[in-house]
Amino acid sequence: MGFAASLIGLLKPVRVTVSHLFRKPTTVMYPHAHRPPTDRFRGGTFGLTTDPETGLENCIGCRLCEMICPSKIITVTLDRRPDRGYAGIFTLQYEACMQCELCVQVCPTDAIVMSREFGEPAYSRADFFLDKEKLHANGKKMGRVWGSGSTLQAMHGKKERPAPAAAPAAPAAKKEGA
Amino acid sequence: MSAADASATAPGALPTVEVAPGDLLALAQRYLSEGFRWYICTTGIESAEGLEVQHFLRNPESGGEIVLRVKLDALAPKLPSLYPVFPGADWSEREAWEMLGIEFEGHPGLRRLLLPAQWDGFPLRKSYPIATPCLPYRPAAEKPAAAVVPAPSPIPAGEAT
Amino acid sequence: MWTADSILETFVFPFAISLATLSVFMTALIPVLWIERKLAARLQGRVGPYEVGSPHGYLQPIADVLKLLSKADMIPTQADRLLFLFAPIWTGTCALWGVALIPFAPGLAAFRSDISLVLLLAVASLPGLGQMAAGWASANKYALVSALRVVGQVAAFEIPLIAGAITPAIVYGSLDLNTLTEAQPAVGFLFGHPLGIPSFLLFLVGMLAEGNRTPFDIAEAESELIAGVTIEYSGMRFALFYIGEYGSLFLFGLLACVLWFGGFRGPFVPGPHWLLLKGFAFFCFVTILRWSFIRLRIDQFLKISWSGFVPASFLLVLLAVWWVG
Amino acid sequence: MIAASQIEPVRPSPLDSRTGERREMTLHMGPQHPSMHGVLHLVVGLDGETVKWVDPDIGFLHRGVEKLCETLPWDAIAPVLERNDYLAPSTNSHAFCLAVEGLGGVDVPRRAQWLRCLADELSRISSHLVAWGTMGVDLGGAFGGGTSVFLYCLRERERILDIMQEWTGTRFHPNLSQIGGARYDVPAGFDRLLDTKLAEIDAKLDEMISMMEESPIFQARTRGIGVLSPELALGLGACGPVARASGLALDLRKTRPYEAYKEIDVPIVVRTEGDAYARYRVRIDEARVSIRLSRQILAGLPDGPIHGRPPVRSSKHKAPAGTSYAAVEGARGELGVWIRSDKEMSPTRVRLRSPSFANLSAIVYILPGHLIADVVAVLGSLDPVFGDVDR
Repeated sequence: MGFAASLIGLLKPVRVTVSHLFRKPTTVMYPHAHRPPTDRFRGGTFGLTTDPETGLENCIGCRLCEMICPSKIITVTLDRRPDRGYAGIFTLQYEACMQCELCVQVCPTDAIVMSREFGEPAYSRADFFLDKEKLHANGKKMGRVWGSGSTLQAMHGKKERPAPAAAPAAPAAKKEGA
Repeated sequence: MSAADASATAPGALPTVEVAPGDLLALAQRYLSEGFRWYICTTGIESAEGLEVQHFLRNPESGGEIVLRVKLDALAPKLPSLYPVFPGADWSEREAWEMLGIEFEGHPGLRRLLLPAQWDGFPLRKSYPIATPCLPYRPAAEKPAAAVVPAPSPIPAGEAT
Repeated sequence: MWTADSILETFVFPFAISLATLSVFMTALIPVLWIERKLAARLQGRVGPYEVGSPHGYLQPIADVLKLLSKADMIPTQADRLLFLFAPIWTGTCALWGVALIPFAPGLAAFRSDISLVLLLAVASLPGLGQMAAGWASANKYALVSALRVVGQVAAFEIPLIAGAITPAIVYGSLDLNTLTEAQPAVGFLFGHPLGIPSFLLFLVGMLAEGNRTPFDIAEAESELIAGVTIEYSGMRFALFYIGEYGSLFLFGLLACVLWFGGFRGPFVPGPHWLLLKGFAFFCFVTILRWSFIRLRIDQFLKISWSGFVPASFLLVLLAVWWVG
Repeated sequence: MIAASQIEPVRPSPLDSRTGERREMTLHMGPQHPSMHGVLHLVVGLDGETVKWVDPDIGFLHRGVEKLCETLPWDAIAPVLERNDYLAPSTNSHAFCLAVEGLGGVDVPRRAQWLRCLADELSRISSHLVAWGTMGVDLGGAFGGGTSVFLYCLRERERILDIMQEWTGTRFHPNLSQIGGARYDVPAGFDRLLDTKLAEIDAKLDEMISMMEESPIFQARTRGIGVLSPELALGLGACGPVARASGLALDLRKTRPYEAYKEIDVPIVVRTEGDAYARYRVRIDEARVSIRLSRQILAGLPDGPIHGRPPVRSSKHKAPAGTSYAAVEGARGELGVWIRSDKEMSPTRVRLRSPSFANLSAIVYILPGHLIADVVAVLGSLDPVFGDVDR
């Protein structure tokens, strides 16, 4: 490489960096501003849902989520009652979760769901230990989410192209363009 | 023995030749001269059939694949190292040695690769205990009762009947 | 025979001027640190410091230094204690000595001398000594390798630095920075003289090497030697290196402004303002260079010096002499 | 041509019998070192600044994944394996699912196959972006232009992560592949999103090239550094961009095509120099190819179901007995999974053939004779991922 070419080459990185002075910064000021999560986003914490009509919890204590969990962080016991099963203990050690959504996928009653909001930071391990109360509180707070056992299983069970049919299950799938 | 003898059962299975430990180096050399120059990996397995080592070679030109399968004595698993033929076997054999206790004769330095030097036992053996030393976390003291008492809050007491 | 006037002239005025200069310089270092952080962030598409001294993190440098001061001070057991303690003080203060020679206004320097340029160049190469001492005293192999690199670097890049700085002195026939400032044409020596640009480039290269800036930051070499000579330093002692590094870089910047950009000269506002403004602008320029380049290797670094910059330096000095005489 | 076995690595020099020390200065680089790409520990024998020998010490990130797989239900393994090559996560689970499907009994729908390949291509782009970025940091340090390159690369990678978030719900570990199919279908409007984001990345690649390749300093730092000969590369099992930079046209997408690549023509990027520059350059060209392939795959995405098994409702799946090997062309090369199944709840043996492991083993051969500064340059160009090396 000639001397002049080297000098010109040296100017090229400078041109790139200086050009960034005239652009908007890429980063956002995180605690003040959030990047909006998409509909399917599952980076957040967990919640247990309840039936909106009867107010009963949806979990039937079948322990399928406990068995499929790769990190083995869910503990469920069956509380057998005359009408159906309920969860006796339901604990989730959120700090060790790897967000694979398998527990949500296997749930036959859409009881366990994942939040669309980012998981809140915490000061102690105990804060990440989600017992049934916390999970139900989360479930109330997060409202309706896209990913649940029935949507995921419906996606797999479809024999035809599922994208148009899945639209009602994912109400906002279209509007998220950017 | 050649690639033609190799048998495959499952669609994902590879053409395999069984070879006695004593013939391994000569056979590997022959495959090398036939063009199987691309060393892929060495796998040590312990299954119901006992211990075995599989060396996986590939021919970069034709794409041909061959697995050299060496069945080993369960009590004194020992076979010649492939390192003199394929230098890539160095690390893979060290790994098989430390994980399964398979002795590779002629290897330039069989020492621990992934595990700490003072590790005891061969972790990938089926006999190696998987007892987890750390119990699942349970928050202490403050509210042990809340976690144990099966009191599903959203259910009114009378409704269960 | 001490009269009130002579006492004032001998003791009080120099002391007052020194104190003023020192405080101006130390205060100027705060924006320098802020510029470095904020500009680097903007060059990389980040926002940079924001929270401390919101909205734009104006107090970040103070927070930085306070953080360093509040950290544990550790001395490796195998270190050469005396040298280890001495090195950061040496490096941290050398930059401050040099500022005494910088003329902030016509005739206004803390220490006036007819050979202030020579003195300044002598003082400015002193921090390297502290780095060598630190590298040796730390009893750490990374620090040792780095100290060896410092030796090679000082030897190789002092010559371009001095040759660049001495060219205006030869052209204008003076070693006094004040005279040199006033002798320059209105556009500065850089554009006002054919030797301006080559001498400036040589000085810039030498200055980047002395100030440990990419592409010549091989002594610190974050990705190779972790932190070079400062690897074992923590807390306040590291802060001294930190201040010394930025101080000496800013000092070199001021010297460049004095020699090539007309120093304190400028319309409307008084001299010190102009000099500091030019100094900050020059520091921005150096910062842009720093965050744009990757690093040279030690052998390439020494090679381009000995086979490129050193011969060019001698050629430049010869040209300057020929120009004058 | 010299055979690979005739190329001897430079072993650590023996201890002096009298002093009990080595002749060279031994420098421990890592495991905590800014440019050891994680937790590599290199014991380097130095003469001045010249590296005389290297003794790599790996395993600081060993998590016993292979043993862990023997304890997990079949369907729970794929997300665990995604943590191996954590810079190109979906390739790991893809290889595992291919291997399990290779045991037979499952018919993967075409749409699922193409979706998985699309995820692979996207993760290849994002992985290569990180590779340049970390190489920039290695060459330029945390306080220099290297960091600028790194941040620009990460900024571009964000766009890939945005795509993945829109599609699968997570940015990093999508957990897309499942035995028998794919877990997530693409949402409506996905093609437009992908097109925009990829176009943005494509445009910004020139910036990376300006920052690195066009700068004479980068050329001086990487040309002729860490030359890996093709014979040695084959003997060591080197693969992926490392092998292709040494003049070997080896790409599983072409030589052992699977899934969508059976129908798509994949151009192989080959360079012959074998040095750090060639490895960097191969990645640039490959990323461009991957951008094109992603568009091609999405355009040709077949209709139909995305799962060949009934929906996973429990952990009771049992794969057929047998032995199977499957490999995908991951971002770093041949990412193979070797499975032995005895029709139990868990596999009997899972062996991960990781590309980083094979590529990294070359440093013993190619580093001696270089300077300390080249150690980091070569490591950056080999681009090992320690989750993958140590498993």
